[in-house]
Amino acid sequence: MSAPRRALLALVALFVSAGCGSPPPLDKRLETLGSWTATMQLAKERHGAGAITVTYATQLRDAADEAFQQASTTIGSSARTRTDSAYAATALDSLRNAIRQLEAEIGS
Amino acid sequence: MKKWGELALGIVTSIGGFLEVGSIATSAQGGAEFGYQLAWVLLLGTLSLAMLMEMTGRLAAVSKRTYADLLRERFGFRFFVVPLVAVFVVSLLVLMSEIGGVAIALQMASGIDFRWWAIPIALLGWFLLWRGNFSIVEQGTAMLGLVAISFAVGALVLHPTWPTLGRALLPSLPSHDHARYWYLAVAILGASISPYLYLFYSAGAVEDEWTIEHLSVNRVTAGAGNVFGGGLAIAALVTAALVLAPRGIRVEHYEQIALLLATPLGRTGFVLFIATLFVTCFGATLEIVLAMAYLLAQGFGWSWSENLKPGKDARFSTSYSVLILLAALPIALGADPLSLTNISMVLTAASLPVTVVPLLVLMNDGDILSSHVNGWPSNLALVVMGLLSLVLLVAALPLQLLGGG
Amino acid sequence: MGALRLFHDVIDAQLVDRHQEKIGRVDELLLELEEGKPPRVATIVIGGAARARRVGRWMVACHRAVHALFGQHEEHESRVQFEAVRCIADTIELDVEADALDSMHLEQWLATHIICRIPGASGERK
Amino acid sequence: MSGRTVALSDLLGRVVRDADGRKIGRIEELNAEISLEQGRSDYVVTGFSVGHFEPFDVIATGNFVQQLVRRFVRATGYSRYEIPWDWMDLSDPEHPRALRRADELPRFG
Repeated sequence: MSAPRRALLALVALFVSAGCGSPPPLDKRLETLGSWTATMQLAKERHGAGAITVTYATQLRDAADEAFQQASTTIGSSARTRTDSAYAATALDSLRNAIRQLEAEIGS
Repeated sequence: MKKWGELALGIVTSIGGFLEVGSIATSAQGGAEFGYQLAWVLLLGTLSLAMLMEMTGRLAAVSKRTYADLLRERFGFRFFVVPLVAVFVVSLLVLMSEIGGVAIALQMASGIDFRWWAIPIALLGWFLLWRGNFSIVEQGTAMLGLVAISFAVGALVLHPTWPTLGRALLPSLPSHDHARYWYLAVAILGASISPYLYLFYSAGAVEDEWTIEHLSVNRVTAGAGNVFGGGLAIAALVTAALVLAPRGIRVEHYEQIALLLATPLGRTGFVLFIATLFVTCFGATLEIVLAMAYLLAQGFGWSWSENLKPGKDARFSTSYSVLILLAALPIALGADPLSLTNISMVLTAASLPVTVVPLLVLMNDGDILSSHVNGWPSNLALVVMGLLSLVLLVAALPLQLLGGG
Repeated sequence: MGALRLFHDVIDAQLVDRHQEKIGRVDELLLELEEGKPPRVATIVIGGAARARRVGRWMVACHRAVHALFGQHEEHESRVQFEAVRCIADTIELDVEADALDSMHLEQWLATHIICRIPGASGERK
Repeated sequence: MSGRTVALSDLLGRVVRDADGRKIGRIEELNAEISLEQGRSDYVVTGFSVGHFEPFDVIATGNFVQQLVRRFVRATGYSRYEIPWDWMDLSDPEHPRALRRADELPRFG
């Protein structure tokens, strides 16, 4: 098989293995949690304004819940110092509250 | 009058055909994380696509042969295997993402998990391809694709600051997250310059029996149509920049993107977004699976045409039937549509050289194009495009590692 | 039909039968060498095996594996004498019937056994 | 007496050496014409086009690269020999040899 074709195959193989990187650093984790908290708040506001359906809002809540579960089990590995853990805890708390508020909004 | 009908059709096709799961997802992620800043990449992608489609359209109109046909015949099978395998693998991944997009739209509307929708979508798509002829498939999906104009409405309602957007149409370096910025740039280019688009377009020109008189229709369709389509993608970016970025929302799941239109346009915006996602992704699904069947049939010399009854081109119709069902499986098994989309967009960008560089030879071949060969401006643009595609090939993998996912 | 460039005009060209039905491409062209005579353009070969051989051993292995996967062990290849060529232009027309060609076996098998069993498949144009 | 058969794709891209054994390029094209003999009209090969790319020869194995380079790199080192069929020895199709020295062969470009 000619050299360029072998290189192409090696490139593709590398690509497939690229999918699984190392665990993201803490600030990325906090950003993700913040993003989901903001998503919950926007969803609550939009549902209040009658813009989105309960079905859709529930799906958003489930996705946020999944992000919350995943973060709460794995964030320990990225939070080394005590201040990091403090940040992590507050981020997790604000997301949990945001989720609860959305549930209250769509529940009522 | 027939010429005007074809002109309108042409513009409609590229507007409806431009937006699909890749451009919606990458524009939304780009706008959410970098505001207006990546608009120039969308402009570059749109202009490149317009140029490539004009050329493959001219090739088909003048020679009455498709790009895949000429790729095999002019360069031999030994070379043809490379674009064949590259475009086939990449298009299959994009096809999966499109079906994922349609499934997500139906999940948001119905609450039933996207996994259950994958096979029904594939069967509906197969039915339309089996019964419908080329113009029904092309015009039907494109006409519906106009619902994507809702992104433009959403962006306008949010009163974008035009000067900032104007400046964002010029290349600029990011202030933060360099790897992520360039990763999204590559993904956006992959989403706008997809090989299946110009393979489908050149096959469409042959299906519609274009002749030399259609060169003006070709220029307008490839040019104006795509600029309109690109404009809608920029509108999606702007909407994300005005709705998601200020709130620090990053797009991690497709479901979040519906908030883009639900915010400026309320319930109608929400419904319009679901309709847009459903229609544009479904249209793209039909276009991609047909483009893959065309690639195989034209490459191996089978009989092919969406206007023939399936019995008349058995291998062609078997190909799209098998491929559309095959592509639905990963979604039915729960593959995450967003990461599938991102990877397929980056792989698309990486596969560009094998379909861009050969145009340098074909578009300057007097045997094929006689007096309609490329002028020096088109050749210059093509050389720049070829170099860009090589940069994308080299950059795609490292960026996937550093900025991906 | 004047001078012919075998790579440029013949190999990989689209082939059609008497009724302009597409019957594949020139996957290989065989030349007959005879002492003291110019090489004669003898046979057009249509078939996956000939195509695969042109790419390389790995392609031949792939080709054979895919065929074995579908339980097909014999190779469906057509060898048509070059005299059968009627006209050489963008496509090459052969004075043959599509149904008589072994390389069209898959097309015919799919058409009769699967495609035409599904409603809406038979007939000429949609 | 039917002679040996050789596949066209086995000839294309083959390195051709001249009478002195020097590499003069790769087979790019075979030109054929109709010949009427014993009531049969056959196409027979009349000549071989052998292309030579001074700087690019290493990568110019694939026909695609040849066409790309030939189209855009007229200036640098591309030249072509047109070798009549009877000056080409194909007894070993994997190592075609020209029966004349390079300077005696008609050259273009």
